[in-house]
Amino acid sequence: MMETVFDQLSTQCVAKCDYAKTGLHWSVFLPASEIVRAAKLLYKEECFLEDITAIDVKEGYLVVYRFNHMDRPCRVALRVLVPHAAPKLPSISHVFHGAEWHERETHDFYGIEFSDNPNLVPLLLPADLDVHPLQKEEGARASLADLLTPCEVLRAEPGFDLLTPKAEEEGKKAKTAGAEATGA
Amino acid sequence: MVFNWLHLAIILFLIVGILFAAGPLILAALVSPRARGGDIGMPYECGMKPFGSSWTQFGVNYYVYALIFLAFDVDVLYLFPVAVQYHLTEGWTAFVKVFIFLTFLGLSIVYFWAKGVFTWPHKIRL
Amino acid sequence: MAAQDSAVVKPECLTAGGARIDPPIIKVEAVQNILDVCRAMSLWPMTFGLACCAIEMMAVGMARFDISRFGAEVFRPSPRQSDLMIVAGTVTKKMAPAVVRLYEQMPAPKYVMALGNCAISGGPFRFKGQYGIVEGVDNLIPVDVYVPGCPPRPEGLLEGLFEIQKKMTGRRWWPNPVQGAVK
Amino acid sequence: MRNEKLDLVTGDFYTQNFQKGARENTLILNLGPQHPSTHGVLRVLLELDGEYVLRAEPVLGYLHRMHEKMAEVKTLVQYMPNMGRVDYGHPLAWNWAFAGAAERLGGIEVPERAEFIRVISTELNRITSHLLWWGAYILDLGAFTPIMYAFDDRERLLDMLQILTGSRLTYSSFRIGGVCADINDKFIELCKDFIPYMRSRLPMYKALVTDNIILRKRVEEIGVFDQDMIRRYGATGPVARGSGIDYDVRRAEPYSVYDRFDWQVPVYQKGDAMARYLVRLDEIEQSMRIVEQALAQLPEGKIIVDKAPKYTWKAPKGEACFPVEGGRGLIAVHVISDGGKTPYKIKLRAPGFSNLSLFAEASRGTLLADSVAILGSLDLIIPEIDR
Repeated sequence: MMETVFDQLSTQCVAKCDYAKTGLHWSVFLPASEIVRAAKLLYKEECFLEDITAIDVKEGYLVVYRFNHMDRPCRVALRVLVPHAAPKLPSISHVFHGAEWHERETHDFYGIEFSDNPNLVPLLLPADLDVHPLQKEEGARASLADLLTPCEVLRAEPGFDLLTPKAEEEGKKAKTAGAEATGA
Repeated sequence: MVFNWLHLAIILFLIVGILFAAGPLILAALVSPRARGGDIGMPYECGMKPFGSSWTQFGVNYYVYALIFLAFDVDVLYLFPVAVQYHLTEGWTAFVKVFIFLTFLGLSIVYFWAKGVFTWPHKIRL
Repeated sequence: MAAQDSAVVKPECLTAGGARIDPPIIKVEAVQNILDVCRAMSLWPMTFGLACCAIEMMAVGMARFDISRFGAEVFRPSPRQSDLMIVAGTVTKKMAPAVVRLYEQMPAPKYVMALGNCAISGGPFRFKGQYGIVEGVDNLIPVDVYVPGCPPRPEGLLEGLFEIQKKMTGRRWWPNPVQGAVK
Repeated sequence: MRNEKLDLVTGDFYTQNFQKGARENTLILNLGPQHPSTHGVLRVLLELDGEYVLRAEPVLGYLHRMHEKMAEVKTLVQYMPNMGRVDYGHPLAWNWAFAGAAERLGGIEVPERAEFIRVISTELNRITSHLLWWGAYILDLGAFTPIMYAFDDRERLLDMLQILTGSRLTYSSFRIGGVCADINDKFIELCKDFIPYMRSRLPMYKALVTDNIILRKRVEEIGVFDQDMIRRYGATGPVARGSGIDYDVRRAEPYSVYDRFDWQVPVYQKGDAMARYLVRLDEIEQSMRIVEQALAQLPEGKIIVDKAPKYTWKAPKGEACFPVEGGRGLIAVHVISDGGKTPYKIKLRAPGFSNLSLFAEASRGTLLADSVAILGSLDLIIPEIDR
């Protein structure tokens, strides 16, 4: 059921997570331009948006959209990487109207711009506070591969190396993306 | 005009009435401390600064409601003397007269009912 | 006459908003004492529940802890008709101007009870790099009684009420549950 | 006489931002932070045409207590008290979500007896949350007596929960790997008295309030949400179950020992405020059934895993999310850890946030009194919305 949705999208990487360890069923990496189409497809699948959040990592802001289904519970985490320099994403609030607040909250905490969000004024912070509190300093940012629990990658674009642990950490297994893709 | 005890009683009654009403107010003004300055003059709106003024145009329903109340209030005013003298009348004439008087007021109710003044829908289409 | 005692609080300005309280025109000691007792026995608190302490404040108003035994069960929603402001919860920076405005809109004589650690000093939400709350409501308005706890038990709030009555009239009117005698 | 002082443009940033889309000759009013019917500091900006609400925009943040920023400063074990203060209506559900996420991350197995104690205390806490909502909601609609009854029962529940958790309101009695206090005979005895007593009270509530014609007139056909609207806004819990969506996390993604009990999920189809009201009252009955069965099947054993994580416990790398059915809907705590002393990020998914987001669309064109009835039927706890 969810596979058909992912097939219609040009995803960067589709991974099936172990629910017992992470609580997620799917973890899908998408380019920024694909998110609105994904939202429309998931809306047709009668999913609902649980929440939108962002993680501040070395490579940029990883914006995580979590969808779930009410009759057949299947938690999908759509992840979109946005560079630190220009954190900009199209808004999905005209598909899922509940997303307007989630996006405004993420904008409050991380300063990520959601274009054509109907009312992008601070939601939780005072109107005159222009600091984004949850942004991390340069040194404190970890790389993405350390943060996410490794899950079984079904399909990955050849150039996609976010999930592979960086070679420079010596104790790391230097698994390359190529080996995974052929293994799946 | 001879001034007798009745007039004195009326004047006394008047003064005590005024004192009874205004007394606590004056006493409170004299004895209690007074808060000054800050936003004490600003109209209270849940702790926020009010916006614009409430002198805006309202729906006509509210005005018509007041109008109907006024009509029936005055109507009751006229019915008081009727109620007092009604037992002295004989025959049906008094009854018919009062009945005619009331039907005209009833007509106003029917008119406003037709105009939809009494219908307050839970949800209006915007 | 706690928050209004010019000796206690500097008279020229009580809050950042420039509000102040002028002493009464007739200042006869005996009359003021009698009025203080009347005011102490009928304090009307303003429903100003911000966070978790508001639920304990509601519990005090209900049957089991029953604040109406002490004359204070009329919780008025509007500041115009209340004379005790119970700040029950965390005052955030976004809410601070509203707290000051509500205090200024209360008629004199008015009293403030800071209920719970958040109102006293920011409580559990005071940490290095916090950007959102006012650490202690006494930075904004003059506070008469501090009731510690997170949230304080309803008995704590009642003790705070007795403290305010003691501050107004000079003595405690209710038996102390521990010693039993009236100190 | 017109009050010239007010004609100048006043109001704060949000009022002026809200006023841009306003029509001619409408009144802009604050159902503000300090208002008896907003249960805390929720501010709703209303554009009124006489009695009718043309547009409503809730303004949040008046109780934003930086829970997610604190997560980066405190270690995982230190963060539990925050969970008691995120939602003081049903804090044990939040304790469970956070403890569950940490256990999933650390791969910690919780002993049987601890699971049962968790079920019993959370279900009792759900009853206190619904009683608090029920009393406050009827207070919003104008009746003062029911909240006296509701708090009367709630005090009995708080005495019982005080034995298990040690406090009255902001519980943080769960530990990563178990629970902090064991069930003793006094608790069982109080529980055995409470359940028949509460079962005798529910028919009285039904006669006193639910069948009361005034309440029915105020609450029926008001704030009808269809299923599509529920999905578009992500509303869950009694708000969704009032509109015919049979979604309860205890049944959809069964966690802990919930699959061993036999209970129903109350669902109503009409979707108006009355349906949500009835769902919550029925849930009080269902929670009592669960507590009864859990007490009957309570196994012996430890109440916390040995070598439970202490203050300096470092969670292994990775992320974990644990959904729980709170009093207001789907609660999910999402812990992301980079192996350090403090977690990298914790995301709290609050049901009240999504439930409130549909208020703007639900209250368009309704009477002011009905919009307050809709707001109350969503069962809002403000610190959970502002986090």
